[in-house]
This record gives sequence, structure tokens and C-alpha cells, in this order.
Amino acid sequence: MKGEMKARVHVTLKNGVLDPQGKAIGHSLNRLGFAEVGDVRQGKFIELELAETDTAKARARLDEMCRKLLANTVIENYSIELVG
Amino acid sequence: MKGEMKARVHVTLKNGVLDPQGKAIGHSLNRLGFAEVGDVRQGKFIELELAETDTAKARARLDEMCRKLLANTVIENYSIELVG
Amino acid sequence: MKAAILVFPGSNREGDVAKAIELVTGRKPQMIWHGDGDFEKTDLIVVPGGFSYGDYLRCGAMAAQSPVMAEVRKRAAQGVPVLGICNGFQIVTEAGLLPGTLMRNEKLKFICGDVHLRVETSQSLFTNRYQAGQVVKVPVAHAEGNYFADEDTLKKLEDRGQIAFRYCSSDGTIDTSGNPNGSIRNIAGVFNETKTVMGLMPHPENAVEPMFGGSDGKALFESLVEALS
Amino acid sequence: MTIAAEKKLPVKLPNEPAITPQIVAEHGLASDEYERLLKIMGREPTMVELGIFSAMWSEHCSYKSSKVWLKKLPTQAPWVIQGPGENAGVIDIGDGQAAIFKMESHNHPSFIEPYQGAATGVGGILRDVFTMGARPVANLNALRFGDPKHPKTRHLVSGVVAGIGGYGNCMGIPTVGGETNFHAAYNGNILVNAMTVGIAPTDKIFYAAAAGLGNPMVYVGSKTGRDGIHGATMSSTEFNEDSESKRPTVQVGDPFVEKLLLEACLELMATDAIVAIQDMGAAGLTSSSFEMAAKGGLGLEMVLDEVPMRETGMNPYELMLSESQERMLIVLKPGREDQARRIFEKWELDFAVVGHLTDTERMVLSWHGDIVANIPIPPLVTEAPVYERPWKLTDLPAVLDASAVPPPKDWNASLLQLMSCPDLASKAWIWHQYDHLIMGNTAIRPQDGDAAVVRVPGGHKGLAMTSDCTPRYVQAHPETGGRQAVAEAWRNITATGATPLAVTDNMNFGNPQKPEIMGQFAGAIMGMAESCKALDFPVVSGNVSLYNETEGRPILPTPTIGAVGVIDDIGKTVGSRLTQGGLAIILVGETQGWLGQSIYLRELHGREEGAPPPVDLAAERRNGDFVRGQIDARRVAACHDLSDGGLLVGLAEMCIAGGTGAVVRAPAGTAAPSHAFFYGEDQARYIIATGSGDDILAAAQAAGVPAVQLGYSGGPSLVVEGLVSLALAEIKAAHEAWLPNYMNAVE
Ligand SMILES: Nc1ncnc2c1ncn2[C@@H]1O[C@H](COP(=O)(O)OP(=O)(O)O)[C@@H](O)[C@H]1O
Ligand SMILES: [Mg+2]
Repeated sequence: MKGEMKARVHVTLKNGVLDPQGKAIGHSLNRLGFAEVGDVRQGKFIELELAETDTAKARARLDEMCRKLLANTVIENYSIELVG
Repeated sequence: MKGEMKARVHVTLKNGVLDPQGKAIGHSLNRLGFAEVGDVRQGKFIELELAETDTAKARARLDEMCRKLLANTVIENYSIELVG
Repeated sequence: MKAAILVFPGSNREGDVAKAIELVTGRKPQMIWHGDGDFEKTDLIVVPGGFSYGDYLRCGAMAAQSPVMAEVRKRAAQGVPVLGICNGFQIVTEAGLLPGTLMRNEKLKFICGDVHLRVETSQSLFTNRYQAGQVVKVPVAHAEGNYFADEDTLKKLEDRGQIAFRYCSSDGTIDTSGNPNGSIRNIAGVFNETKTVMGLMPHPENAVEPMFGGSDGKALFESLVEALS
Repeated sequence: MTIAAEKKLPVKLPNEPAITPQIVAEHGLASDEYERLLKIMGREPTMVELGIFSAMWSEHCSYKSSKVWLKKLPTQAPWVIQGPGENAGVIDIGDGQAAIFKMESHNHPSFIEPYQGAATGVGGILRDVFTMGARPVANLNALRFGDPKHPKTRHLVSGVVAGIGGYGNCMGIPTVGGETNFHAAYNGNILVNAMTVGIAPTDKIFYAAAAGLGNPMVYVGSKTGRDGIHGATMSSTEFNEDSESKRPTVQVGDPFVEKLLLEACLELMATDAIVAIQDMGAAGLTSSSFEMAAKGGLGLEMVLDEVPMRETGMNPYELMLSESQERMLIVLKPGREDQARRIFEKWELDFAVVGHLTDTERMVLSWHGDIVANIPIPPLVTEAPVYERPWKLTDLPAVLDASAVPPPKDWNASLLQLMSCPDLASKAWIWHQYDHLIMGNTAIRPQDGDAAVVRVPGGHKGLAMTSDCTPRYVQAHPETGGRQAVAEAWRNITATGATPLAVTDNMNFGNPQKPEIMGQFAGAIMGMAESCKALDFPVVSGNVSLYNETEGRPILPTPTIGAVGVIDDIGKTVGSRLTQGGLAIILVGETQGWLGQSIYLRELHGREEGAPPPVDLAAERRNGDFVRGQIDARRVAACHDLSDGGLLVGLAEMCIAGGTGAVVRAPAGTAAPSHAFFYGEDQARYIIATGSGDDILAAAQAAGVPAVQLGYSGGPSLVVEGLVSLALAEIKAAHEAWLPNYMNAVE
């Protein structure tokens, strides 16, 4: 059975890596009159349903998914959260 | 001075809206041997620095930013979090 | 020269590069389906352009994990030349065969049109039919071609002559006016350390006939024929 | 089983509401239409059945207001293989090859959600073409936006362009041409018309008519979700304030899946397993299954439980009306299910046998073992409402006397102003976002010629294609405007050296229940029909989009014409770029100096008045055939047809595209005032640049074609003796800056 556990993964660019999307968003917000906006960074947010009940195992598997596919560890960090 | 407050915005697809990205990611994970993965949805995660000290005001402004630019409210939901 | 072209779900310039290779070699390259972990011996592996797996998540990320790429990694280690074009460059980079990464274009838009490139070296399998410093006109068509690498990597690339092409203006000047996507130091194409793997964002395969976009890209394929036949 | 088919009464779904007049109205059915339904059914319908009727009888699917008029368009020629009525039109282009093409609108969805609306518009038209067995080789798009100053316009341009590019680029089909206009009449209702051209072998064309009792119907592609339910009914009703609240009905496209679907379908088509195939467009599974059965004179039974579903808890009503994208319905030969399944599974697509063909001429749907719909097919088609709506033609406005229109105060400034006005400014910002080079066959790119020219794979032939309409002419006088749109498309193809072969149209109009709107429609059709007849240019496919109004304000009537032509030797094709000095600049066609409805009048004097330029079809034909002949004889270096903005704008476009200037003057004896001569929009004209000026002039005289030399190419400037002297760099900068500057600005 799938969907017994839910995971939320955040993938963000490492510090020092240029973020063209974040920069463009910041720029646009400033031009739209949101002068209070400073640095903007854009990342990804991935929600997964997992057919797994063991939290520790789920976490280990998610870690593997992130390293293998979800994040490019040359330029990105990731963080994993398990819910329900 | 900018950067006195940090905000985190999550933008996710509304329920029922097709998420081609999430679908492809789920497929790929399955193919890579992560058979336990069921539904996958991908969203955006945006971090902003704000030159603002009033939480209520910041929240109202962020709401406006989301509606104006960050989210496409036709198909997306957003949520706002203020940190520090 | 025997060439093999990989085909992923979502590849779409495999036909263009096959046509270009056939034009210079007179023989049809073999097309390799992404699920095939093994394929015939070949002198050159081409990873073509397109939107493998929809370019979802990160361009090239899902294709880099396919069975066929495991085989490509193995063969590249044995010295079989690999050419990654556009999405192929992204895939090869995600697969760890080339340094750096390709990010969203600075202006966040897909861009298609002719660009000028300065050939940085003629000392390679891929560029021996060009002159170093020569300016050529070749099209680009991508949304994520903004090359990025950290300072250490860039220094190594420069020191070892691993930069193949840079975007430039029509007179060869390297400045922002000729840079279509914000690539760091105008880098359009790079080699691995042994110069047996090359990735580039522009499409030399769409510049091999005078009536259809000019023929400045042809020499790249002729270089390979020269080196590999 | 067959005998008792009609006796199988459907059950109601749990919680199914009783059918009230309000529910009927919400389904867009008029009360007399509902009466008609009751007569056909002989009983009250279930919700599923009501939904099916409503979709099939919507304006979008039934063409109920336009049918009687569309019949007036000529649809035949010896080279037409398939005219209107199938998914797309098919013409013979020689060598055993056919060109398959169609244009379709996605206006309302694009206004609500510009990216996805435009993207799924491209996805839909691509499926229409590859469902017939063609590999798409080119896309075009015709866009009309509101006033640039309107607060929504920038956002709409940005989203629509990104959506068209996002879908077409991923599919690997070059987007090679189109047109883009701005006018306040589109403020609340933009137009997004997308066209696809494909190539197939003439002996391998696939049609939608089902055949073969008992043959399996299979569903392939993406799963069905709750997308766009009511989309077909929505696109058939007028907009109002709360149509924005219908937002969740927007469909999201997945071009990646469509690319897989294209490859999988072509792979299956290479076998002989297919009997009939039909894409699921508007009204999804309903219209696709219905049309296949109706065209084949058969019935069908579908088990809706078998339909691949994206979400849990979906019901038959939703399954039948969903407009989820990237889906197809196929009738297979018996026993070919496994062969087909293997192909679709290889491409990682859903595949399901959902039903089979029967001889009952009824559509019978089952769900969890119960029958939920049982509808007789023929009466739903034969008794579909058809309206001869009252119509009132627009009177021809008074002809504007050119001498009553003031000349420009400053000629240089006037040319710069025209070259940078929204309608005439370069659209490079748009087409650079489209991959126009993939496939390596693009010989004439956007802005390099009047039509795009694409090599037909596997030979030396070229296909020329264009999209044209001048809505302000149609508004002023629909008959003239209809005539002009077809003539301009024909001319654009001619200017590349290709022979124009056939037309697809996209009729975008307001509310047909208003006699003056219906009159616009009728007038435009009459004008188009005349042109198509006179130019041997049949209509082979098309689309009608009505109710393009906001708060009662209609758009400019916009019958967009997409056209295709062929040139046997692509090496002979010419573009409009002036790349060489010392060439004679020759004007072909007669110039009276027609300023009514001209861009000059609108942009410099703020007036949208007068009769539009008349279209002399005999002159069109004569002049066009002459120009094509000269190109074929390789006497022409560059050629450009004259349309918006007139002679001087056309010449300036040639100069800046090719980086070569020109020095010209009005020929001795010109009767028209200078501003009318240089900015008038008289039809049937071309500019030719040639090294054989005398030969061409002599040939023109012999052929009875008006032609006159205006000057020579060369130099870094465009010079009109005594009037204009501008560096090309300055014209180019003005021409190219407007759109990017506009898009980068913020209010
Ligand atoms: N939306 C668009 N997509 C692609 N190309 C476009 C678009 N709009 C305009 N173009 C291109 O810009 C050029 C100028 O368009 P237009 O002024 O309509 O040409 P013409 O008047 O010669 O028909 C053409 O090559 C056309 O294909
Ligand atoms: Mg036009």
C-alpha cells in the first residue's frame, strides 16, 4: 500500500551559487514597488507519498533519493521532513 | 537597511491540477528502484529578506507579492511563514 | 567513424545530429534507446538535444540516471569520445562527466537564434578543423544554458585549456553583448580533463547546410571524422 | 443484446440531482434545445446524458451558428485529399506526400491562464494533425492582444508567448511564423490561434470514422483528471465578470507526454493495426467517441471503470466531460490489443481497452456494472440545432479622399513612428522564444520573408506557410476584410516563390446572437469565398470561435487565415532581405494611395476611418502569378508583399532585415500625394529587388502587369529623395526596441 507516510523535501541552492531565478524575482518585486525586498532565493519543494512505516528507514531512503536524483549536490543542499 | 526579517513562501499546485513535474519525478524514482514512492508533487520554495520590522505589515505585503507575482492563483496555492 | 546517438524519452534533436553526421560520414549513426544498457562498439557517443523527461526537476537529471548513461560513463572512462549537445551537455554534466552545471538563462527565457562563438582551441578531437580564435556562427535553442562553476573549477578549466567555445560578438570580442544566457566567462562549451568528452549548448548540427542556417558547424563533425576514422 | 439496447435504462448516480431548468441552463442548453433532447430520448436524461448533449450541442462542437455559412466556402481542388470535416485538412504536395494542417483557437483559456491556455492550444492543434498520421513539421501562431496600455496586456503577452514556446519547443516542432496585433477591442478577450503543419505519405493517412463490429476501442495517453470540465461549454458562452471564478477548469499541459504520445502513435501507425483514430480535444471522451461512432454509422459500448483515472472518486459525468490533455482514442483491428499495448507501454503511456463497437447506433456507457447513459447517436447528430441567425451586413464606409489626410509634418519622424508602432514593430522578442530552427529545415525564418519556408523532409521541396488577417479592415467592411485576408495570405506565399495551395481558417467573432455580429461573420465568409474561388485557394480545415466579447463589447472580427504553398525546388525560394547594393527596386502593382483604414491614418492622425482598400482579385492573381514566374526564372534577389504600413514601411523592412539601404523616389507622373503613395495600403502589390530590372520591366509590360522602378539598393541609409533620409541603424533600433522595452517596463 502506498501513501502511508508523507515526506517533504526542500532543495535549495548552496550559498555562493548564483541564483538567476531568485535574482529575477527580487528584481521584479522591487520594480513592482516592493522596495523592502532584499535578497531572494528560489528553491524546490517536493512532497512525496511513501509506502513505508519505519521512520528511520524512510529517512535513509529519502536521503538516497535526494543524493541520486532530487538534488544536485554540487550546487544544492537538501533537507528532509517526515509528516504523518 | 534590508534583511531585518526573513520570509519563506511555499507555492504549490492546487489539488486536482495536473503536476507534470511531480509525475515525472515519481516515475523516475520508481524506475530507480524506489518502489515505495507513490504520488509526488513539486512546488516552489522562495526565501526572501525583508527590510521590515512589523510582522503584520510584512505578512500583508507578502500576501500581495504572492498574489501579484510569486504564485499563479489560478492554479496555485501559497503559504507564508515569517522567520526571525 | 561509427557514431551512436542516445535517445531518451523527450529527446528531440537526435534526428538533426544524425542528419549532420550522415552528411559528413555518409553513414547513418545507430540510435540507442535509453533503456538499453549495452550497445555495439562505437567510435563516438552523442548525447543529443531535447527535453529528456520533460526537463522536469533539473535539465538532464533524470536522463543522467538511466541505464544507458551508466554504460556511457564506463565507456567514457575507457576513452570513448562523448559529445553532449544542449540537453546532452546538461545530461553529461549531471552524470559527472564534465565539471560545472547549467542553470536557468539569466533572463529566464528560452532563447533561439544565431550566436557567435570563439573557438578557444583547435587542439582537440572536436575542434581540429577550426583555428583557435576563429569566430563561427551557430544557433542556440535553450532555456537553461547558463554555465556555472565555482572559481576553483574555472581556474582549472582555464589552466588546462578545457574551455572549447566562448560566446562572443561578431568580431570575436568576449563581452556581455554576445552572451545569450549569462554563462560565466561566456563559456559555451567545455572539455573534460582528457578532452575526450565535450559538452556545448549551441547546435552545430543545425549549421551544416548553407541554406539552412549556414555551415559553420560542419567543421566540428569533420574534426571528429578526421580524428576518429 | 442488440435488439434490447434501447431498453436498457440508465440508473442515476448516487446524489444525482433532479434535472431542473437551472441545471439545463447551466449546461448552456436553451429551453427549446432541451425540448429537442427530450424528444430524442423519450425520457428525462441522466446527468451524464445531459452533460453529453450539452457538450455535443455546444457552439464549439456543433457549429450551430456558423454551419450554414461555412458551407459557402469553396473546399475543392484537384490537390485536395481531405477538406473540412476531419481533424485537419489534407492536400497533395506531390511525390506521394501530403501536407496536413489546421488552425485552432484557445482564446478564452488563454485569457484566464495565459501560459497554460496557450500551451494547451498548441498541444491540441498538434494532436489534430498527428492523429491523421502526419509528423508535424512546423507551427505558427496568430495572436491579438489588447491595448499595450491596458494593465493586463503585458502579463498576457508574456504568458501566452512563454506557453506557446514551452509546448512547441519541448515537442521539437519549429515555430516558424505568425502574427501579433494589438488593439483595445481585445482588452478583455485576447485571441490565441495556433496552427500546425505536418507531412504524411498520401497512402498512410488516418481518419476518424470507426468501422468493424466488435472492434476494440482503446484509450491511450495521459490519465483523466478533473481538468477543464465544462471547458467546451465555457468556450461557447460569452465572458462576464465571474468567468474568472470558473478558473479551476483550466487544463495544464504536459508537452513531454505529448511528445511520447506523438512518437508512440506514429510507431503504431507504421503497423496496420489501426482502424480509426481521434484525439480527445474539447469535450474529451464524449466528442471523440461520439464522432468516431457517428462517422462510422455504428454504436459503441464503453466501460468507464476502465478509463485511466488520475484522481480517486471521479464519476462518469466527470470522465465523459474532462478535458485532460494528451489523450487519444483508437479503434483497433481485432486482436491487435497486445501489439498496441506494447508500444504505448514502451513509451510509458497509459493504455486501456475501454469499449467496443456495436451495431446499435447507440452510445451505451457502464459504470460499476450499471448502465449510466444510453443515447441514440444519429439523432444527436442529425437533429443537432442549426441556426440561421438573423444577420445584418455592415455598410461600406465612405471612401476617404487621400488629399483630405494631412501629410506628415516630419517625414523621418513619421517613418520611425510607424516602424516602432505596436502592430509594425519587430516581433523578434516573441519568436526568439520559439525554437524556429529545430529539424534543420527552416530556410526562411521569421522576419526574413513574407511566409516561412520549410524543407519537406526527404527531398528538395519547400513548404511555405503564413497566417494573415487585418482585423481593422474586417471591422470596417467584413466582405472586403475577408477578401483581403485570403489575398494577403496568398500574396505572402507567392512572395517566397511558392505556389499557394490551400487555406485553413480560424473565425474569431463576437456574439452571433447579435445580427450585426452575425452580419460580420456572413460578410467575412462571402469575401473569403470570393478570394478562395478567384485564387484557386480552397479551405480545407478551420475552426470557429464565437462569443468573443466582454461585457457586451465584441472584439474586432478576426477571420485568421492560415495558408500553405509548395515550391518544388527550395533552392529557388527568396526572402525579403535586401542584402546587396546596386539592385533595381521595382514596385509591382498599382498604387492609388489608399489611406482609408491605414496604419498611417491611425498612428499619425489617431483616426480609424474610411473604407478599407478594395481587393481586385483579377489583379491579385495577375500580379502574383507574374512575381512567382520571375522568382522561378531566378531573376529576383528579394521580394516583399506590401500590406500594413504600405510601400515605405515594406521597403524599410527589407532594408533593415538585410542591412542594405536604398535610394528611391516616386515615379514621374504619380498622381497620389506623396504620403498616400508611400503609406497607402493598396493591395496586390510587391517590391522586388533585382539585378535584371530591365528584363522584369519588359516582362511586366508584356504581361500587362503594372511595374515601375523606384530606385536602387545600396548605402547605409534609406533615402526617399526630398522626403526621407534615415540611417538604417536608426530605423532598426526603433523597430526592434519597442516590444522588449514594453515588456521590460513596469507601471
Ligand atoms: N506570434 C508570432 N510568432 C512567430 N512569428 C511571428 C509572430 N508575430 C510575428 N511574427 C513574425 O514577424 C514577421 C512580421 O510579421 P508581420 O508583420 O505579420 O508580417 P507580414 O506583414 O509580412 O505578414 C513575420 O515573419 C512573422 O512570421
Ligand atoms: Mg501580416
